[in-house]
Amino acid sequence: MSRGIANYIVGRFLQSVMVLWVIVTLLFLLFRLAPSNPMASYIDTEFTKEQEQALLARFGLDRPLHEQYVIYLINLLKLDLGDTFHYAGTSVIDILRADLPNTLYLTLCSLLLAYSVGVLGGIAMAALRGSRIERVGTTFTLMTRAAPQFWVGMLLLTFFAFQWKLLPSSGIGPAVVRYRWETEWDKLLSPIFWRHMILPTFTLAVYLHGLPLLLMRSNMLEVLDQDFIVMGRLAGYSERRLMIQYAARNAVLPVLTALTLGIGYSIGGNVVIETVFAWPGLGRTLVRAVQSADYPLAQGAFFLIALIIVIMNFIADLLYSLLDPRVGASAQAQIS
Amino acid sequence: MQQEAMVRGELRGKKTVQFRQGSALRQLWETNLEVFQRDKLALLGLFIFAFFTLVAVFAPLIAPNDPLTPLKDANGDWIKDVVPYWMAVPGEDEAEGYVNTFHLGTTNIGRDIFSQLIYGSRAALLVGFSAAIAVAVIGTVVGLLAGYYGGWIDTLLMRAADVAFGIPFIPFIIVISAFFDPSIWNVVVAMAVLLWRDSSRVIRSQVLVIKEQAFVSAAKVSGASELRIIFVYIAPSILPLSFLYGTLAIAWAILTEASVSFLGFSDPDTISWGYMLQDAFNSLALSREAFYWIVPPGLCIMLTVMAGFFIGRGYEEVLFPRLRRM
Amino acid sequence: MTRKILGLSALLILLLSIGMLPASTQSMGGAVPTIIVRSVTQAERPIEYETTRLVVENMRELGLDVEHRAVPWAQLIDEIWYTRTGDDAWEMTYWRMVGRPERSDPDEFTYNLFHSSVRDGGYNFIGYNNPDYDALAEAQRVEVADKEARLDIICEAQQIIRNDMVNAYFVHPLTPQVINTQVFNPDSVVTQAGIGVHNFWTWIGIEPTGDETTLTTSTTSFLNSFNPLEIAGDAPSRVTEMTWDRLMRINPIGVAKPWAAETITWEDSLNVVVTLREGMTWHDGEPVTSEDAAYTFEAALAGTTQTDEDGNESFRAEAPDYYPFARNVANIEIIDDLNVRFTLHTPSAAFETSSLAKLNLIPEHVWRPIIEDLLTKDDADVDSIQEDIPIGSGPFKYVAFDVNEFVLLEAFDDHWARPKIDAWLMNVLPNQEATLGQIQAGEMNFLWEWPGDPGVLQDIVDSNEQLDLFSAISIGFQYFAFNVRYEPFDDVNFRQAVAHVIPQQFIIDNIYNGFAAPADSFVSAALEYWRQCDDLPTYDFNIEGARQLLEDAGYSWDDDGRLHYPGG
Amino acid sequence: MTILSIRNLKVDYATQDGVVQAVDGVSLDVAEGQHLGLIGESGCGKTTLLKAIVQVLPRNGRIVAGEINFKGTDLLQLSRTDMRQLRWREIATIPQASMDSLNPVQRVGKQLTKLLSVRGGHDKRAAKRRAVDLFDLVGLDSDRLSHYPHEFSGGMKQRAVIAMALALEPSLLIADEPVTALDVIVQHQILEVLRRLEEELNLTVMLITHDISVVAQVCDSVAVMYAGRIVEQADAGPFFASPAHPYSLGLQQAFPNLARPRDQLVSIEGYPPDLREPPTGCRFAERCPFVLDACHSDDPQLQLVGADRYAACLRSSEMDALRLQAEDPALWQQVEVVQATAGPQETWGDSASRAQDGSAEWAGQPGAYADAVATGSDSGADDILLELRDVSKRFKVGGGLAGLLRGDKEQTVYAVNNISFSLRRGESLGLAGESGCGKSTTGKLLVKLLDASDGEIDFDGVDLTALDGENLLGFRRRAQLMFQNPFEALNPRFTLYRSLTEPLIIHGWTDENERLERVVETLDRVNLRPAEVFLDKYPHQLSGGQLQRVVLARALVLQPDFLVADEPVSMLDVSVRAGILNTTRRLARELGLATVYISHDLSLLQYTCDRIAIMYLGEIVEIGPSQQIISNPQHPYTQALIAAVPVPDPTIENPPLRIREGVPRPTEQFIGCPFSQRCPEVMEACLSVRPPQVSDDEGHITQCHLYGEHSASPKLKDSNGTRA
Repeated sequence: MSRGIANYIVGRFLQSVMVLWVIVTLLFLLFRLAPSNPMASYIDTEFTKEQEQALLARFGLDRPLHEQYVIYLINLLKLDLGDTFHYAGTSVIDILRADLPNTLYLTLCSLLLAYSVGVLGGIAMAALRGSRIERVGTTFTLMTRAAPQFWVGMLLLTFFAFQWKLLPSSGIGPAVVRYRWETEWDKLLSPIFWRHMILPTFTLAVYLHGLPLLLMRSNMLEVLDQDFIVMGRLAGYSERRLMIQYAARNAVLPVLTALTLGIGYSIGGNVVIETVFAWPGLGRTLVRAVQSADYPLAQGAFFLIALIIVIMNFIADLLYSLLDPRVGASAQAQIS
Repeated sequence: MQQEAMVRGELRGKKTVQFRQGSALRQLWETNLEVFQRDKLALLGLFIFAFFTLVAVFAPLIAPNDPLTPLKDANGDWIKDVVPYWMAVPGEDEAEGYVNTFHLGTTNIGRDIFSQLIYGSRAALLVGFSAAIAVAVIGTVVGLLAGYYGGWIDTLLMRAADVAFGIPFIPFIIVISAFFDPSIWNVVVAMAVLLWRDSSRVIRSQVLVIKEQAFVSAAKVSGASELRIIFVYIAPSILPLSFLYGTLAIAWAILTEASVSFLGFSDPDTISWGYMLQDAFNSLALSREAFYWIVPPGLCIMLTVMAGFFIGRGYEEVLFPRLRRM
Repeated sequence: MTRKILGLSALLILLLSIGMLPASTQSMGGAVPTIIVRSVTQAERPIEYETTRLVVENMRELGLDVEHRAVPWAQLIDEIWYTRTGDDAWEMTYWRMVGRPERSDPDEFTYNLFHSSVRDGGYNFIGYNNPDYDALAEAQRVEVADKEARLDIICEAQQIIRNDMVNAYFVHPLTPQVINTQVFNPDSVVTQAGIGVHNFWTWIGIEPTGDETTLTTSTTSFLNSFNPLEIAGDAPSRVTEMTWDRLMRINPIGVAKPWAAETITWEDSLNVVVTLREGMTWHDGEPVTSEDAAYTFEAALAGTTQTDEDGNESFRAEAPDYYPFARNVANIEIIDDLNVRFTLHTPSAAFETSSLAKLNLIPEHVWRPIIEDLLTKDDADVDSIQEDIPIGSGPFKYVAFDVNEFVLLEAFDDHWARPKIDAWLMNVLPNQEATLGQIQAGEMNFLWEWPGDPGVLQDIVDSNEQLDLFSAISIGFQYFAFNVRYEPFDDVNFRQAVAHVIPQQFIIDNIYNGFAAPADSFVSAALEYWRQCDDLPTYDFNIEGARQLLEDAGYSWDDDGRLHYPGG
Repeated sequence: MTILSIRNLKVDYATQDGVVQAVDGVSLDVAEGQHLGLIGESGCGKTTLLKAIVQVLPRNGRIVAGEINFKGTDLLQLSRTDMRQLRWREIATIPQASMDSLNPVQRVGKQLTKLLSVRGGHDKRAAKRRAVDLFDLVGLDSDRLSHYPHEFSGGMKQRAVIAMALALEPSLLIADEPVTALDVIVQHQILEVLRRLEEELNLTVMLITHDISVVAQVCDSVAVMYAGRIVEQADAGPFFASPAHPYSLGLQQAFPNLARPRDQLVSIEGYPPDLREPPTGCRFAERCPFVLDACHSDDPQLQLVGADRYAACLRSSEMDALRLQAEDPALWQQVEVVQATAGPQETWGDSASRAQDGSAEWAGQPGAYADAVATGSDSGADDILLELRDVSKRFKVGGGLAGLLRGDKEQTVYAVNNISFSLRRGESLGLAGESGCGKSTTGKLLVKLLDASDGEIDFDGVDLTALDGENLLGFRRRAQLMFQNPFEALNPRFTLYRSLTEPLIIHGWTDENERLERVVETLDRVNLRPAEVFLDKYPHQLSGGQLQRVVLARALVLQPDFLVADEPVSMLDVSVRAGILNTTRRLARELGLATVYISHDLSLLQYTCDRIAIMYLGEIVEIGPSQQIISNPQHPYTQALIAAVPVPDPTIENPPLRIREGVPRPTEQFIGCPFSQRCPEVMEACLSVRPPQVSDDEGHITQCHLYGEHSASPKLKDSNGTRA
């Protein structure tokens, strides 16, 4: 049986690698075959053709496409994402390395908040099935999912930051404080950082909590219908125990998978919120890189986000196979 | 309602029988009908769509002004930053040389916000419906092919879906928008390129289930061709799923278009609600406390997206009856 | 060239074929093709976007088919700067030249914007080619001593450009700046002509009134380098000019004055001796010597000559941004510890302003090894260098720099002109709402860059006692540039007609909310001396007049109202 | 002593279409130590009764009246908590489909120990010890405690559930359909476990089932439920010997009985009444062959009709006479009209009186259909229609690019292995065996839903694998398949007319009138009358029995020569099974159809087939004339299968099985006999030499070493026990 799971994991891993390779190739083609000049950003200088040529050489853009592709792949394997056009003397990976933690903090905190609220809310909604509270609750949740994130963010900003001045409006902290944060620990130990986290985290959570809530609710309803719950009831377990320890425990498994997937997807989706709150993360960097035609940086940020998504998809699969013993077996069941 | 073919025939030369032919389309229609009969919220969603569709179609009749041209007062100056007439201080506007008839005021360069809101429904519905069609059609075809034929076709298509699952959606649209001219079609194209992944997977697994059902084998034993089996037997059963993903795609498309517009990657000559919010945000509507400018487009987005969710939920409850509220 | 021939022959064929048509159209040329007018997006610069939009509307009144194409700034640069010729060449665009201290001398604009030698890769991106003008632009450089004579030349140059209407100027913006007067003494703020209050003199002279001794400001654009040999944009320039001293600095009224140099002595029109101030040190404690001054120019001139496959030689500068400003230096001679002599190739009136007051003094002990290393590499120049701790000798020194996030500087105590504030902080804040929020909340106390609606800023200042709004007319200007290489903008009549449809006053009143002065030349009214000329031609807003102009020039309209080129 | 006493219990369900009175005035006593079997068809209220007893009714269910006394306490008066405490401590219930009643993501042992600690108050160690004991008790290896449910076979899961139910030592065990959907051998073993526990633990058991033979095997008393009422209650002996209610009579005769084969089974035609509006009179009246006018108006009460016997029938006094009449299937046939207007939810109108004799009309009017049949059978009845020679079907799984990536080795499943047999025109053959033996795959091969990997299948002299295009279409017209699950066999989106006319359209019938005529004719022949009424119905509007008739009609609409019926009645209620079988058998005979029946139920095959083939792991281990196979089985596997079939007669006790449950994986290849792993007679030769096929003159072929040259090979003792 464990061999079945091991095979499953190895297979999934190889699959993820292949998926990543295809994405990376698409990315390469997308950026290389783009209609605009990748060197567009060097202005305010009197450029000669030769200088342009030299620059192209510096970014390896003067070689034939297939050579560029090979170099690109090799560099990716070395996690070398090249130099940016706009940030003097800084490599793409340096910038992304600075951005990634911020994005992760924001993503993880908001997901944690959203999923705690969502799971509990989902249980409550399932328990209150058919009641007025449930109707109002789920409708409200649908509303939060339907409202554009940036709009919610704008409104929250208006009131909490601009009108009532309760919370800071943007960034991760004032520069005078920030420059003393030498390590991530310094940042995480600073209350100022957490104060700056509140609004964007909350805004994201408002949006994100819908999925786990609705998922948990429908899973609960499904599990509650299953025979083993009926038997649990017949066996005299209390409704509370059945609800929490039986139904919720089983129903939460897909939600955990969704959470894992959610990490990947919300990192990709945080773009908007990071822009509204000027949060120095991957998404904002991507937007600015695209706006300023800093293609190596845009490409790097996109790659990193895609990488995280693929990894998270892989982990979600793993998690699923570990949490649900039937999955490993289903790989086996295909045989018999 | 749908006109249904009747079968009429003579039976052993004695009596005439006449009865409803019955068809997959009829059943599909009934499924749709059931969705909206069962779920009042889904019906509400349908009304919202219908409402905004009417607004979009008759926008030139409803909107009092051109949404893009700044309005000018008697002196030829722009009528800028005007609050809605119901918020205005009486007499103030007349002094400036114009009559305030603006339901939602004007923007900082004198465009009529209400007219923008009306015209904005066009972009939203255009994006929404085209994305829905693209997603539903691609997802259905891919799901059908992969599920029915299996083998390498399945492997190829599902790996392609894996790739689509690995591509971050909004970043993808941003990059696409940067490379091509800003246009609402970027959103549609990006959705079509990526979002078939969800619907195709679900439809594929549904096809796998249906394909194994006895009535499909029965059709085979009767000599039905593969195309007949796919299109007469399997496709109608999965179409409600396509509708489900189609309606959800409407919601996502409208939301996504708003986000992309907000980030400034939209075509400024196409008024959309997202563009309005972007305009408002960049024109400092928050600092101007011009909530009449910020709130309505957001509400409209929310309403249409919710309409999509409501209808989607209606389909879900019919398709997956376990979710039904008792 | 081939394009032109092709275009002409195509036109010829078109004309011939039109000739076959009924007589009524015979006198008409071909319809003026669709014109694409470019600008940045609304999100980036609402003012520029709206202005372009307005002008595009008016151009349509002339019977033109005009398309407004708004793209992000970086892309616009690509489409304008790198697409000057060829089928995709741009036709007309909104453009801006920003005010910088060294632009207080008219030389840079006079020469660089219009001289035919910088047509292909330089600032003359509009492709202006006028030998008469070239002669003037060169002559004004030679008139070092005779300022009056130079003024005449500059005036004539302005006349030519205005007549030829190659750039349709419409405003010099009034840059609004807000200072928190609770933190700073408003009387200590210095206004520099054509720049405004956000200038070097304010940075070192502004007096804190209380405990807050950090000046906090922000920029909406990039803060992507901290490098004395790179001109990376407006915000980084603010940082480098404070961290690295210069031999001369442009004073508040726009004249270059000795700064790190004690004296500047012109021996003749080609030789100048620079004497350094005594006792200056680098931020790392090393003394500033004439060798550093000499090396500053050496570094700017450093580069390698390369030969391509066709045998053409080309020069690759290691500091391409500064090379043009040092290029005129033929020889550098170190006389002693404090004296250094520069010998020029040709006499230059602008040498003080655009070279001595432009180049950042860099420490030889830091930069020589770097430049020498770079010289051995084909694919890297100084732009790829970022010092861990930048070392200058300016009144502020480096504390922290987070790319595109913030720069923090502190006063350099050993500087002979130590600033009155203790620290200077610049955040990157592209979000205008956030900017407003911060200046009101006191998180920021000096708002120096405001691309948004000045009216909103004025309202906020009016309702907030702590804040004061300063505004100054800029050396910079906003204009529509025409690509004069191609039809239809190769025709001066056509350009003049377009100039007539730009509603200058309306733009000032409605779009700038009054925060702009009308512009008619590349020399700002802020530079009063260089504007002592006869009146320049005016192009009032007059659509009918514009149509008349076109009609007189032989243009005509077809039945659909579409404008056609002159026939024949 | 009475342990459970139910008095006048009434349970309602509120549904969208009205209130369903699912249990309507049931009174029932269970004495301590009694083993009561509660019999009834689906929808009769037996499961509702169970749920009412332990009060786990769904939200829309409500106990309207009555009392439930358990050991002197009225359960309906107990608080929720008290009631909850009672469950499984006092009354243990094994729910229906208990195979799925285990938490799929928890180890079985953990579920058991958890139950013991949470509900039984055992500490951890004691719980573990007790769990081991319990597993031992139900015949499960204690190693299995650490397994997940999906690693268990169906029988093992059922044992585990029984172990859990017994964990808290209840005094009453209520089991709802404990052996349904299990293979016959497993079923037998589970019943054996139950029987043993009854004795060892002196349990009081209430067993709810639709299968009277199960009751006959394990119960000492019987209650029959019909339409929410108990219609008869008696001790097992008298009940089986002389049922006292017409419904019981019908049920008893509806069951094929291996021990007492009969020509014609009784089919209780019609459907139970609509419980939203139950009839005022006797609820069985509409289906009862002995119905009197009074039955429609007077509601018979359960009354004493003999020693300890209760029945609810107005004619219970005449029962001895009626019983004799009931032996004649024709009596029941009178009501063999499947009412068109009636769905399972529709009221049963007076149209029942329009009973017609279907077969008479069929014979009397030989239309085009009969003509076609006549020409079809011109060539003589002895003709071989179908011949299989060394046919194998292998499936490859886990291969391909995806498999390679996943690291799966390609494995081969030997679904059908080297089988040969032939079928004459008009002949019927039964394929029997446990699930997974390859009988369904064989069925699919026969109608070319699958292609054979090896060997030849000749249909009327043409090899099936070579068929394509027109030829294939021709074959499709002649060979048809009838499916197990009628609810899935028809496209839910098609009207019945559409479903039935599809084959005609495919085969080029362009004239709507002709198609209609053929469809109506065919519906008529399967006793769906009046046919017109069914045409525009959708499958969900029909009952299972009606649907299966439609499925049969669809198979016959093209007038085939050959029909494969895959488990044609296993999904149907007992009372209507016989109807389908009778119709199928009759039509096959009349039309000269060669038929292959696939079933796990030997008694059914004995009833319908001329010959029977027993399959095991893809091979035919024995084939021969039905009577010979049943009465004189040669192969040890056949013997075991027959021994395991429960007989609906408590006087005949099934012999103990000497074979263990669990079929080996079909991916294994055997050098010797595939059955050697389970065979009680296994010899040395069985492990290494393929068994020979031994044949007698009547075509009775057995593939076993016991009858070949190795019959003297030494026995391997004790290698296979009876228990796992």
